[in-house]
Amino acid sequence: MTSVAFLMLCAAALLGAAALAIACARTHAATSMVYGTTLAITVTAALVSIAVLVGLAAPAGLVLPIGLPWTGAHFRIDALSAFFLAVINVGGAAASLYALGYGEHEDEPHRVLPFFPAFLAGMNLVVLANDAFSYLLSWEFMSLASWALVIAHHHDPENRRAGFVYLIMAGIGTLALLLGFGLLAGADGNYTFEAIRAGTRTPLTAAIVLVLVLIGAGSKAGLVPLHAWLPLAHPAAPSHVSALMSGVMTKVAVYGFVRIVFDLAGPLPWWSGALVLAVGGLSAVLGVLQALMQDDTKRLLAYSTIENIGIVFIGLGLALAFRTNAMEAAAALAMTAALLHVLNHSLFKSLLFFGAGAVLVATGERNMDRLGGLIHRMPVTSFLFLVGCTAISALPPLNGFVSEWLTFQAILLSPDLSQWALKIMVPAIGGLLALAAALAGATFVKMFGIAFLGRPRSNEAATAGEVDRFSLAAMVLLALLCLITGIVPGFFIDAVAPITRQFTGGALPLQASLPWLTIMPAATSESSYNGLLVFLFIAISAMLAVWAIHRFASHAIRRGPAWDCGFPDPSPLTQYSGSSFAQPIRRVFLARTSATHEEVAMPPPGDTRPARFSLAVSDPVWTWLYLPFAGAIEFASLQLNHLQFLTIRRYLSLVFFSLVSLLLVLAIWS
Amino acid sequence: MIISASTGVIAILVIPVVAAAILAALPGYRISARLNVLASGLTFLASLSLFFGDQPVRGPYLFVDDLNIAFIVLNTFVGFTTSVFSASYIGHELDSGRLTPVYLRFYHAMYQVMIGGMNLALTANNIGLMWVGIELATLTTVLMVGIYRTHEALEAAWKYFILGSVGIGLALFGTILVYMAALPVVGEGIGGMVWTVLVSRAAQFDPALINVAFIFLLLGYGTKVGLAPLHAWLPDAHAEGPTPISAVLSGLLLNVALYAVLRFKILLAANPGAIAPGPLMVTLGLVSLLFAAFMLYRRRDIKRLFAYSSIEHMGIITFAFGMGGPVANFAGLLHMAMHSLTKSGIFFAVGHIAQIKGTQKIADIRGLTQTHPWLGWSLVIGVVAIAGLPPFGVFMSEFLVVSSTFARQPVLAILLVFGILLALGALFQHLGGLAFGEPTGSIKPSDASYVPMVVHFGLVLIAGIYLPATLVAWFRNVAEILG
Amino acid sequence: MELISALLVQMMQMLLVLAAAPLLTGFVRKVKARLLRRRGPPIIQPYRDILRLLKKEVVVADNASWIFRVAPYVIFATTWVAAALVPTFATGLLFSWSADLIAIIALLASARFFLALAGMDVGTAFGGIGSSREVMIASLAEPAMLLIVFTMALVARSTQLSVVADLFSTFGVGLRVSLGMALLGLIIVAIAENGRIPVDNPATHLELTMVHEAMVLEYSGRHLAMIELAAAVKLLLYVSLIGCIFLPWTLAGPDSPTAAHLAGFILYLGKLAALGFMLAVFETAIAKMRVFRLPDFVGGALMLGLLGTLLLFVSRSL
Amino acid sequence: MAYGLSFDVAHLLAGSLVLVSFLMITQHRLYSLLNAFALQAVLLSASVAWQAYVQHAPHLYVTAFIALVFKAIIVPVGLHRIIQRLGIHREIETVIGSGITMLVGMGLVALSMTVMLKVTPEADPLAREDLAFALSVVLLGLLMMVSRRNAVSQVVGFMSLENGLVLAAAGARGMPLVVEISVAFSVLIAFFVIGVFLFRIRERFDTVDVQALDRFRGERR
Repeated sequence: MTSVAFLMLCAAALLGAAALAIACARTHAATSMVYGTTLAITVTAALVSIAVLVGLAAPAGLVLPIGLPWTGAHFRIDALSAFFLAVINVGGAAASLYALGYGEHEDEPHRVLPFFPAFLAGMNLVVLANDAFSYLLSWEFMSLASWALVIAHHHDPENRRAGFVYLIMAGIGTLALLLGFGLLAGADGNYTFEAIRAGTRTPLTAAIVLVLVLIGAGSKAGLVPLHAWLPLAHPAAPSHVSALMSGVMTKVAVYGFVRIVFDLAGPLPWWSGALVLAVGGLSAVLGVLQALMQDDTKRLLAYSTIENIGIVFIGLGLALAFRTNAMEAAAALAMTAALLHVLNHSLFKSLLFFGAGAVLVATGERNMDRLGGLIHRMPVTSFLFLVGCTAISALPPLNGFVSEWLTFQAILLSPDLSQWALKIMVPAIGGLLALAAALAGATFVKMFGIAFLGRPRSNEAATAGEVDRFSLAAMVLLALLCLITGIVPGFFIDAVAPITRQFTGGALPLQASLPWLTIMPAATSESSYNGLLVFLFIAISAMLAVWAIHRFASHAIRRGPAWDCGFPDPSPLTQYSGSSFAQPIRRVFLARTSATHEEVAMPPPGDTRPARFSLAVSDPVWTWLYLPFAGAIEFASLQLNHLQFLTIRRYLSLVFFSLVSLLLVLAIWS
Repeated sequence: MIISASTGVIAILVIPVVAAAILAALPGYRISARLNVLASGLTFLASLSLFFGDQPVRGPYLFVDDLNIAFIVLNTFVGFTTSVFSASYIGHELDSGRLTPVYLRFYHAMYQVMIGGMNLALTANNIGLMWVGIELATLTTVLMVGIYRTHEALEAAWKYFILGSVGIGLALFGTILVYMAALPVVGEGIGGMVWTVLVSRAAQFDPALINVAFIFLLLGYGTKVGLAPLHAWLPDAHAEGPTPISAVLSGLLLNVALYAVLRFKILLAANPGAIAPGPLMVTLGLVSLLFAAFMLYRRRDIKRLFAYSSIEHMGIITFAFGMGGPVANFAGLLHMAMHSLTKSGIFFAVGHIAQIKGTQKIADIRGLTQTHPWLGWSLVIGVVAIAGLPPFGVFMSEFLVVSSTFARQPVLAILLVFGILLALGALFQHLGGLAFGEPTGSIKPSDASYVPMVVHFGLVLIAGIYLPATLVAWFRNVAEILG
Repeated sequence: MELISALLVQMMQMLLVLAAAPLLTGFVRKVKARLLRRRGPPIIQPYRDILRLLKKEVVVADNASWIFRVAPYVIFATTWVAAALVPTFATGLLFSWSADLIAIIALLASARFFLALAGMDVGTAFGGIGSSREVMIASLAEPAMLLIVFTMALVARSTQLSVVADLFSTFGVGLRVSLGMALLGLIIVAIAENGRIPVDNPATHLELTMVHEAMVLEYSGRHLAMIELAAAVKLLLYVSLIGCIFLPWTLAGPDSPTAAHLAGFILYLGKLAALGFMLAVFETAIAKMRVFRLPDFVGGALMLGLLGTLLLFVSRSL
Repeated sequence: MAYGLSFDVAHLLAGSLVLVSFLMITQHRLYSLLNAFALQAVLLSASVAWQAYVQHAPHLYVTAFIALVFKAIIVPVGLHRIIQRLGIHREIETVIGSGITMLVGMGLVALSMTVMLKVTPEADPLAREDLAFALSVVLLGLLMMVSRRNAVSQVVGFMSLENGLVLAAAGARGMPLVVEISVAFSVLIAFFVIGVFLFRIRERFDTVDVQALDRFRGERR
C-alpha cells in the first residue's frame, strides 16, 4: 500500500472515530476511548509521514472518484506535505495524550469528542489534497470542526462571539483562496494541481494570486491585520484544542501559502517578497506587543502565536525575495529557517498551551493576576512550562533560538539582492525581528514570573495541585522534543533539505556531516552554531561552579522572611501584577498609540478610599478596521430594512418601475 | 422498463388530480394525510419512470426532455418528503386547534392540486399550458398561505395574491407576444405555442418582439421566483403559511417559475438578433443576492429569515444561469437541487421547532442543541449547508460558480463573493443564538418524525462529497441544452 | 599535540576572563574614586568581597523556589561561556566556532531571563520593579546590539567573532562611517547592559532608581557572589568585545607562536585598562538618568545600529 | 389593402380603448371611474367581437360575451354596491395629481409605441398596431393600480390591465386558449372583488396594514 493511501486511511479512521464519538459521546468511557483512538492513529500517521520525509517511503499520488465530478479527488504526498503531516500528527498525538487526562474535566464532552478527530482529519486532508476542490473542501471542513470546538463551551457569550468572528474570518479566507484558485485554474476549470502547475501565467497574475493567498492563508494563520479573530477563538476552545489551533492549524495555513505561492503560482515579481516581509515583520512586532499587554494566560499565548507566524512569514518572504533573484542557496536557507520555526513553534506553543490548560484545571483561572506561587504547588508543570518559555524566548540551547539564528543568517545574505528596496528593507525587518525576540523574552518572563513565581494571589492558586499523569506525559514529551531540536538541529535541517531543493532549487550543505553536529547556514559563510556544545558548556561550567563552591565554600542555608529593603508587606497584592510588569514597555512602545487607555481615580485628600487604577488595552485593528466595516454593514441593512415595511401599492410600484425601466432600456438599446 | 415515459407523464398529471378529488371528499385527517403521502409517493415513482423511460415524449401539449426531467424528479421527490413531514406536522396543528378538520380536508386537496399544477407546468410543451400550470400552483399556494385565517395570514395571502396576479398578467402578455412573434413564421394555430416548434424556428422570429416578450416573461415569472425587487410577497407568504407550504414554496414553486424563465431564455438565445438574456438575469440575480443578504441581518422571525435566504439563493442560481456556459449552468442546476433539498429540510426542522417553542421569534428560541439535540444540530447542519460550507452540496455549486466566474468576470465574482459572505455572517449571527447558549422556552420533547429532514440533509451531504457519474452526465446534457 | 595546545589556549582564555573580571571592576571603581578625589577601595577589593560572600551562609526567603537558588549558577555559567567565546588575546580559539556573535547575545539574554525571573521569585515589590525595568531596557538594547552585529557582519560576511576580528585587523576594511556608528552604539549598549551610569548606578540602593540591584535585593552569600562575579564577567565581556572588534590588531592568530600569544596577552590587559579608564571618566562626567528617559538613550543605540546598517549600503556603493 | 376596412375598425376600437384608459386615469370620483370602466369593457367586447368576425373565429364571440356581461355589467354593479356599503363614493384618492398622471400616461403610451414599432413592418400590421395599443392599455392599467389608494379603483385598474391582455390575445390571430384565459381571468377578478368584500374593514391597500403583520412579527424598528 502506498504511503498516501495509508495516510488517507488514517484520515478516514479519524472520521470514523468522530462518528464513534457521536455514537457514544454521552457514555462514561467515551473520553478515554476517543482520545486513545486518535492517539494511536496520529502516532502511526506521524511515523509514516516522517518515513516519507526522510525517504524511507516513496512519495505517491492517489485519485478517488469522489469530490468534484470530471476532476475527481486527487491526493498526493511529497516532501513538503510529509513535513507538515509530521508536524500535524505529532501535535495531534501530543494533544490526544494530553486530553486523555485533560478531557476528563470536560463538562459537556459530547460537544468536544466528535469534533476533535474530525478537526485532525480535516488538517491531514488539507495537506494531502492535490486539487483545488479537495483542498478547499478539507480547508473549510477543518475551519468548521474547529469552529464547533471553539463554541464547545457555548454558555459563555464571549465564546459564542469568538466563534462567530472566527467563522466570518474563515469564510473570508476560504473565499479569497477560492478566488485565487479560480484565477489559477482559468476559465476552463483545470482544478488539479498538476494542471495548475502546467499552466502559464503572467507575473502580475501570480502576484494577484499571492495577495489573495496572503488574505486566505493569512487570515487563518493570523497575520496582521487579519488576526483579530485569533486571540478570541484560540483561548475559547478547550486547552488541548487551543494547542492544536495555535500550534498546528496555523501551520496548515503556512502550508497552504507555501504550496500555492512557491509551488503553483509560478514566477513572481520581486516586490512580492517585500510584501510578505512587510506583513511578517508587522505581525511579529504587533503580535508580541499585544501579547505582552495581556493578563489572560491563553490569550497571551494566542497573541504570541501571531508573533511567531510573523517570524515564519519573514523567513518565507526572504525565501521569495531570494528566489526571485535566483539566489538558490540563500532562498534555501531562508526557507529552512521558516520550516524549522514552523516545527519549533508547533512544539513549544503546544507545550505552553498544555501548561496553561494544566493551570486552568488546577486553579480554574486564566487571569494571571489571580495566580502566583504555582511553582510550589505544581512543580513539574512549572518546570516544563519554564522549558517552553525559554524555548519560545529564543534562548540557547533550546530550539527557538536555532530557527531565529537561521533567519538572522538569511537576513545577513541580503546585500547580494539586486533591488535597492529589498537591500534597505531586509535589515530593517531584521531589526523588527530582533525587537520581537527581545519583547518575547519580556513577555514570557512576565507570564512565568506572574503566574508561577511569587506568592499566590488567590485562594485557588494557593490550594492548587499537580495535574494528572497523561497531561504531564504530553508536556514532558514536547519539552524533550524542544531540547532535542535545540541541541541537534542538524538532523532536522537535513530532513527539510528535499523541500528546499524542490521549491528553491538549492539546499543547505549536509549538516550531519559537519564535526560535532555543528550547523552551518551556507557553505560560503563562516558562521556556525553548535547547540550541543553550547549546551554542554553551560552545563559543565554550571556544574563546575556548583561543585567548586560546595566543595570549598559554605553550603549552609537559612530560611528567613523576605528582606525587601526592610519593608516586607504580607499582602500578596503588593507584588507586581501583570499589567504593572508590562507598564514600562507599555509606556515606551504604546504610550502614543490609541491601543492603551490608563486612568487613575485618585480620591481627594482626606478621603480614605483607595486610589483606583484602571487599564484598557485594545487591539487597534478592531477600532480602525473591523468596527467601521461592521458599522457600514449595519447601516446598510438598517436602510434597506425599510423595504420590508412598504404597502402593497408601493410594492406594485416597484414592479411597475422595474417593468418601465426595462422597457426603456429596450427602447434605447436595440 | 415496465411503464414507458409517456404513461409516466400521464401518471404524474393524473395521480394528483384523482388524489385531490378523493381528498376533497374524504373526512378524517389521519387517513387523508396517509393518502396524501401515498399519492405524492406514487407521483414520485412515476417521475422516476420518466427518468428511466426509454422513448422521449414530444406531443403538442406535453413533452419530456432532460431539462424538465431534472426538475420533475426533484419536485416530486421534495413534494413526497414534504407530504411525509406535513403528515407529522398537521397532527400537532389540529391538536393545538390552529386548524379544523374541514380546513385540513381543503389543505390536502389543495396540496395535490398544487403538485399537479407544477407537474403540468413542468411537462407542458405548450407555453400557454405552462402558464396555466404555474398560475394554478400559485393560486393554490395563495389559498394555503391564508389557511390559518388569522389576521396576519390573510394579510400575507392578500399581498401574495395581488402581486401574484399582476405577475400572472405580465407573464400572459409575454406569452401572447411570443405567439405573435411566432405567427408570421409558424403560422396560425397551436403550432405557435408549442415550445419545441418555437425553439426550432426561433431564429426567424422578429427580435424586437421577443425582446419585449422576454422582459414581460422575466418580470412575470420572476415575481414567482422571488427576485428582488419583485420579492415582496415571498417572506410573508413563507412566514404566515403552514410550514409544509413554506417548504414547498421554497423547494418547488420558485424552481418551477425559474424553469419557465429558463425555457424562454433558451428561446431568446436561439435568436441571433435578440438581446442577450444573460446580463438581465445576472443583474437581477446579483441584486437579489445582495439585497437579501443585507435583509437577513435584521430578521426577527425565523421563517422570514430562511425565506430571505431563499431569495438570496434564487439570486445565485439566476446569476449562474445568466452567466451561462457549461460550468456555470451545471453549477446552477446543482445549486438549485441542493437549495431545494436543504431549504425544505431546514423548514422541516423550523416547523418542529416553532411547534415546540410555540413561537417563530428568533429571540425566544435559544440553546436548541441543549434541549433538543436532534432538532438543534439538524438546524446547525442545515444552516451550515445553506451557507455554502463543506462538506455539503451547496459548497460544490458555489465553488464552481465563483471560480468559473472569476476567470471571466472578476468584478461580478467579487460582488458575488461579497454577497455570499454577507449572508453567511447573518445566518451564523442568528444561529449562534438559536442553537447555543442558555435554553429558553418550552423544553418538552417533540414526537415528530425526523426522517424527511434527515433524508434531505443526508442527500445534501452525499452530493457534497460524491456525485454519481450518471447524474453528472445528465446534468451536463442539461447544461448543454441551456447553452 | 596540536589539539592539546589549542585546548590549553581555550582553557587559559576561560580562566583569564574569570580572573580578570573582578580586577577590571575594581580598577574602574578605583579610578572613579580617584576622579572624585577619594582614595577609594583597593583594586583587589572585588576579590575580597566575593570571597567573603562565598564564606557566608545564604539566607533564602521563605517562599523562594528552586529557581531562586538555581538562577545564580545559570546566570554565572551562561555569562562565563559567553565571555569565553569572545577572543581576548587570541583569535581562532578551539571552540570559537561553536557559537557566533548572535549566540553570544542570546547567551547574555538567557542570563538576563533568569535574573529577571529570580527577581520575581520571592514576590516582593522591588523584585518586580527591577525585573520589569530590566526587560524594558533589554527590549531596546538587544535589537540595538543585533543591528550593530549586522553592521559588522555585513562587512565581514560572517557573524563569527574570530573571523570578524581577523578581517578587521587587516586594514582591508578601511574607515567607515557606519562602523563608527556601530562603535558608538556598542558603547551605549554596553553601558546599558552593565547597568552603569547613566542607566543604572551599581553603587546605590536608592529604591526607585535602581534596576539591577533591585532584582538581586534578596540574594546573599554565595548566590550573591555568583551574581556579582557574573556581572563583572559581563563587563569584561563587553570591554573585550569592543577591544577585539575595534582594536583587533593585537590579537594573536590561531597558529601564531607563543610569543605572539604572550604579546597579545599583555596588550589585552593594556586595552582593558584603557577602556576601563574611559568608562570611569564617562561615568563621573555624567549623571544618572530618570528611568523613563532611558528609552531615548538606549533607543539612540537602536537608531545608530539601523543607520549604520543602511549607510553601509551607501558607502559600499561608493 | 385587402382588409383595409377591418384594419381601420380594429384600429379605431383599440385606439378608443387607450383613450378610455386615459379617461379612467383622470377620473376622481369612483362612480365616474366605474362608468368609464364599463365603457371600456363595452369597447373591448366590441373589438373582440370584431376580431371574431374578421378572423372567422366563433369562439372569440364567447370572450366578447363574457367581457360584455361580466365586466360591463356584473362587476361594475357589484362595485357600486361595495362603494355604497363603504360610503367612500365621494372620495378623491389619487396619490399624484391628475396632471402628472396624464403626463406619465402619455410617456407610457409613447414608450409602448417606440418599443412596438421597432417590430419589422413585415410582421402583420394589424397585430403590430393592436399590440402597441394593448401594451399601452396594460401599462396604463398598472399605472392606475400604483397611483390609486382605493381598493376599488385598484380592482378597476387591474381589470383594465386585463382588458389590454384580452385585446392582445384577441388580436393574435388563431391563438388558442383565448377563451380559457378570459374565463380564468374572470375568476381572478371574482377573487379580487370577494377579497375586497372580505377586507371591507380595511378597504384601502395603503392601510391594509402589512405593518400590523410586521408589528406582530416584532420586526418593526
